[in-house]
Amino acid sequence: MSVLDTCKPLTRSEMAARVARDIPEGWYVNLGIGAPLQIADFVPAEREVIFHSENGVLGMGPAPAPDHINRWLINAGKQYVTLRTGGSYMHHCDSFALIRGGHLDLCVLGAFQVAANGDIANWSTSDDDTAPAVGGAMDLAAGTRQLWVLMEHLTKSGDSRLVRRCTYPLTALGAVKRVYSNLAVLDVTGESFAVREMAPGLTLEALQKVTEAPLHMAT
Amino acid sequence: MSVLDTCKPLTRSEMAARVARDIPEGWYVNLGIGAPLQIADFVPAEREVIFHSENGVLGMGPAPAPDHINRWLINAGKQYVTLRTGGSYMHHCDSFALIRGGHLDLCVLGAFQVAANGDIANWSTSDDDTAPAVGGAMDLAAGTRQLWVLMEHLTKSGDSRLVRRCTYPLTALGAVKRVYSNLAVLDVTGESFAVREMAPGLTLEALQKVTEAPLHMAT
Amino acid sequence: MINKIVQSMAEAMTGIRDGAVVLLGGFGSIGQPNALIEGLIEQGATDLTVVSNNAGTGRTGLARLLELGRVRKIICSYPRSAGSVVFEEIYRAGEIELEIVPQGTLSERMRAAGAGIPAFFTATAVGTKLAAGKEERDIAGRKYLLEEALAGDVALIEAWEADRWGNLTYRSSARNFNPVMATAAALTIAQTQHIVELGALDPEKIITPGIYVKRVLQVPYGEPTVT
Amino acid sequence: MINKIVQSMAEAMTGIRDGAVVLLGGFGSIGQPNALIEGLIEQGATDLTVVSNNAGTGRTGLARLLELGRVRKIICSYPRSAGSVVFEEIYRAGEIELEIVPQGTLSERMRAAGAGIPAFFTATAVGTKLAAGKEERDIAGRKYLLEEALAGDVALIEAWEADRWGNLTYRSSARNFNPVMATAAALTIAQTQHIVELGALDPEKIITPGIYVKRVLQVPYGEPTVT
Repeated sequence: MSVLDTCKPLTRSEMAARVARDIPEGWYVNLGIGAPLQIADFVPAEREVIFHSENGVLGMGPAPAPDHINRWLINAGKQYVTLRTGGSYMHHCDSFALIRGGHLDLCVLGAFQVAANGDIANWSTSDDDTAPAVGGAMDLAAGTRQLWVLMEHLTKSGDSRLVRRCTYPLTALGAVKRVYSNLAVLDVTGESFAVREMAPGLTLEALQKVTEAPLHMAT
Repeated sequence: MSVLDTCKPLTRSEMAARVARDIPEGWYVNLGIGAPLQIADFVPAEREVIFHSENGVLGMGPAPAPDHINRWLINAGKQYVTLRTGGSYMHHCDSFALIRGGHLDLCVLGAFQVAANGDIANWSTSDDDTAPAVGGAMDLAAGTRQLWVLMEHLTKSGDSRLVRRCTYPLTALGAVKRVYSNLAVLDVTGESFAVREMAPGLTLEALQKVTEAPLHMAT
Repeated sequence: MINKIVQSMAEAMTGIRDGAVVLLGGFGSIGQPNALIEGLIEQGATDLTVVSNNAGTGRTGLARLLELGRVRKIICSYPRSAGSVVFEEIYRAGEIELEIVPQGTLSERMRAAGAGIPAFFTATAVGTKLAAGKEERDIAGRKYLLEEALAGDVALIEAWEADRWGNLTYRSSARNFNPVMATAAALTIAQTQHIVELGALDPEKIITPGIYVKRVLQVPYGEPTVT
Repeated sequence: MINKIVQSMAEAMTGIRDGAVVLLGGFGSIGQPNALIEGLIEQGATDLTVVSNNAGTGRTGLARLLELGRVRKIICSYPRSAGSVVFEEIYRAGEIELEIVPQGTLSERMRAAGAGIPAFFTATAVGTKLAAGKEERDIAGRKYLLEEALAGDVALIEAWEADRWGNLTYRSSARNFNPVMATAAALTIAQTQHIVELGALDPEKIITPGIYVKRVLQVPYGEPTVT
C-alpha cells in the first residue's frame, strides 16, 4: 500500500491555491508556464500582486473574455491574457534585465527535480535530449530574488522528485528556496528539506519513505 | 612674417559651413559641444541630416524662438534646442548604446591636438589637471563610425595642433578620420596628413611650416 | 528627403546574401514578420544562420525556410513547441546545427551587439551544460559566465506604426524581440501594419528610432492568429 | 492596495544611511531631483558617495551637499562646468575623492547593475589615462576594457508623471539618467510634477515601470531654470 493511499494529496488547484496564499500584496511575481500559471487565479484581485510575463508584460491579468481578446497580447505560455490597470509593456531585453537584475520578488517554476541543496532541473530530461528547449528558465532561476518550485512530489513511475542530487541536466545551482508539492511544503536548507506542512493524514515518516532527499521538520 | 599673414584663414563660421558641405542627406550626426554645434546652422533644412545629442535627443533642431522655449529640452551643451518633426527622445543609456554601437554616421568634435595616426586629445590639458572633465568625448570618439575634428590649426601661442604624437592626455587612439582647420582640410592616413584643401593663398610648403605633423597632398 | 519606405517586397529583400546571419523578431506568432519571411523564402538566400526565439511551427514561414534546406544553423532558446515538426525532423536527421541560448542571454547578446559591447558576464546558465566552453569567473563571490555579442547581418522585424524616417512603435506584447533585433543588425527591415506621416508619432512613445531601421514595408494583414 | 506615494519629504527620505551610494538623476539642471536633494541635505546622511553626471553648480542642491562636507566621493563624467565653484574648491583642498567615468560608461555601468551584469567590455577609454588599472582584452581584433557594474543604495530621480504603482514618464530631455538610475538602486525615490490615477498612463508609454520605484513624492515646481 502506497503512502498516497493513507493521505489526501493536494489536487493541482489546491496546490496552486496553497502557493497563492503565501504571496503578499505588492510582490512582483513571474509564474512559469504550465502549472504555476494557475496560481494567479487564486490571488484575489483586491490583493494587488503584479505578475510579470517574460515576453514583456508587467501587470498581467487573467485570460480575456472570448469576445474581448487583444490578439497582440499573449503570455510566455503563448496564451491570450489581459493587462491590468497600471500594467505596462517592455521589450524582451528590458524584460530579462528586470529578471536578471533581481527585481522580481518571486518566481514560481515547475521542475523535474529539486535537490536538497537547491539545485533545480526543469528543462531537459537527458543529456542527449533531441532538440532541448530552455526558454527563459535559466534566466528566471538564476535571476529572481526568490525561487519557489511547484511540482508533484513523485514522478508518474513513483520516483521522488526531491532528490539528494539532480540526475537530470541542471537549470541552476542552489537557486530554489521552497518546494510546494502535492504532499508537502518544504524549505531548502542545504542538507535536507525542512518540512513546513504536510497533506492531511501524512506523517514525516511516511513522507520520508517516498522522498529520496533527507527530511526534517521545520522548527 | 607668419604664414597666416600671407593667406586668408577661414573664420569660425566658414569652418562650420565647410564641414556642413560634406555631410550628406540621411546621415545621423553628433556635434560636440562648442564650435562643432554651429555646423548644424549651415545644413539647409531641406537636406535632412538627423542630429543627435547624447543627453537623449535624436532629431535635434535649432535654438527655439525666445517665446517658444521648452524648458525640458536642452542639448549636451546645456543650451535650449528644439525637436524636429520626426525626432524622438531616449534615456542616457540608450543614447550611449547608440553611440557605442557605431550607429552614428559621423561625430564632429573639437580638439586640443590630433596626431598623424589619428589619436585625439580633447579633454584635458595636462596629466595633473585639477578636476578633469571628460563628459561623453571618449564614448563618442571610440564609438562613432567616423570621427572628424573641427579646430584651429594653431594654438593661441602659435603651436601646431596637428602633431606627430599627442602630448596632452588622449581621448581615443587612432579614431580621427579627418581634420577641418581654419587653414586646411586634412585626412588622417597613419604616417602624415593628406591635405585635401587649403585656405586661399596657402601653399603646402607654407602650411607645413606651421604644422608639426608631416603633410602630403591628397591624390 | 529621407524615405525608408519601400514599395515592393523585392526592394525590401535586396542584398540579403547567402551565408547571412538573419535575426527574426517575434515571440510565438506575435510580432513575427511573416510577410518578410515569405519574402526571404522567395528571394532565395541560403546557407543562413537564423536567430529566433522559436524554430517555426506548421509548414509555413520559418518552418518552410527550414524545410527548404536554406538554414545551416539556428540559434534559439525554445525550438520545441507544439507544431515544430519541420525543425524536429531536420534536427533529428542532422541537417541543421542548433545553438541553444537561454532567452535572456539571447536578447542580451543581441543588445550587446547593438550597444558596442563585445562581451558581458551573466549568472544565467552557470553550472549547467549550456556553460560548456564558456569562460567562468568569480566576481564579488558569485560565479558568472562570459557571453559574447550576437550581431546580425539582417534583422526582419514587425512593427505596428512606422514613418518615413523609420521610427517605429509596436503593439502590446508584439514588441518582444523586435526592438533589440533592430539595434543588432547591419540591415534592419521592418514590416508594419500602419504607415503614418512624419511627426504623427509621439516623440515620447517611439520605441525604435529610425536610426536603427533601413527599410520599411507596409503589410496591413489585420489580426494575428496564434499558432 | 499598493500605494508608493508618500505624503512628506521626511517619509521619502527614511532609511538613507551614512555611507550610502546615492545616484542623482539629471543632466545639467534638467531632470534633476532638486527637492529630493534638499530633502537629503535636511535628512542628514553623511559620508556619501554620489553618482551624478555633473558636480553641482552655485551653492544649492548638490553643491550645497558638497559644501556641507557630506560627500566622501563623487563619481561623475563632467565635474567642471560654469558655476561648479564649490566642487572645485573642495577638490583642490583634497576634501573629496573624484572618480571620472566617461558618460556612456557611467550610464552603462549603472544599467549593468540594474540588469544583473557584474561587468562588461567596452572600447571607450582604451589607451587613455582612464584605463589605468583596468583589465584590457583583445576581442576580435580590437582592444576593450572591462568595466564593472555600479549600483546605488539610493537613487533620487525626477519624473513628469507618476501613479500609485510608481510607473513613471519623463518630459523631453529630462529623461536622461533618471530611468537607468531607477533600475540601479535598491531604494529609488522619485519626485514628480504630476500624480495621475492608476491607468491614466498609456501602457505603451511608461518609461520606468513601478517595479523600479519604491517611493513617489509630488513636487509640482513648474518650469526648471537652466543654471
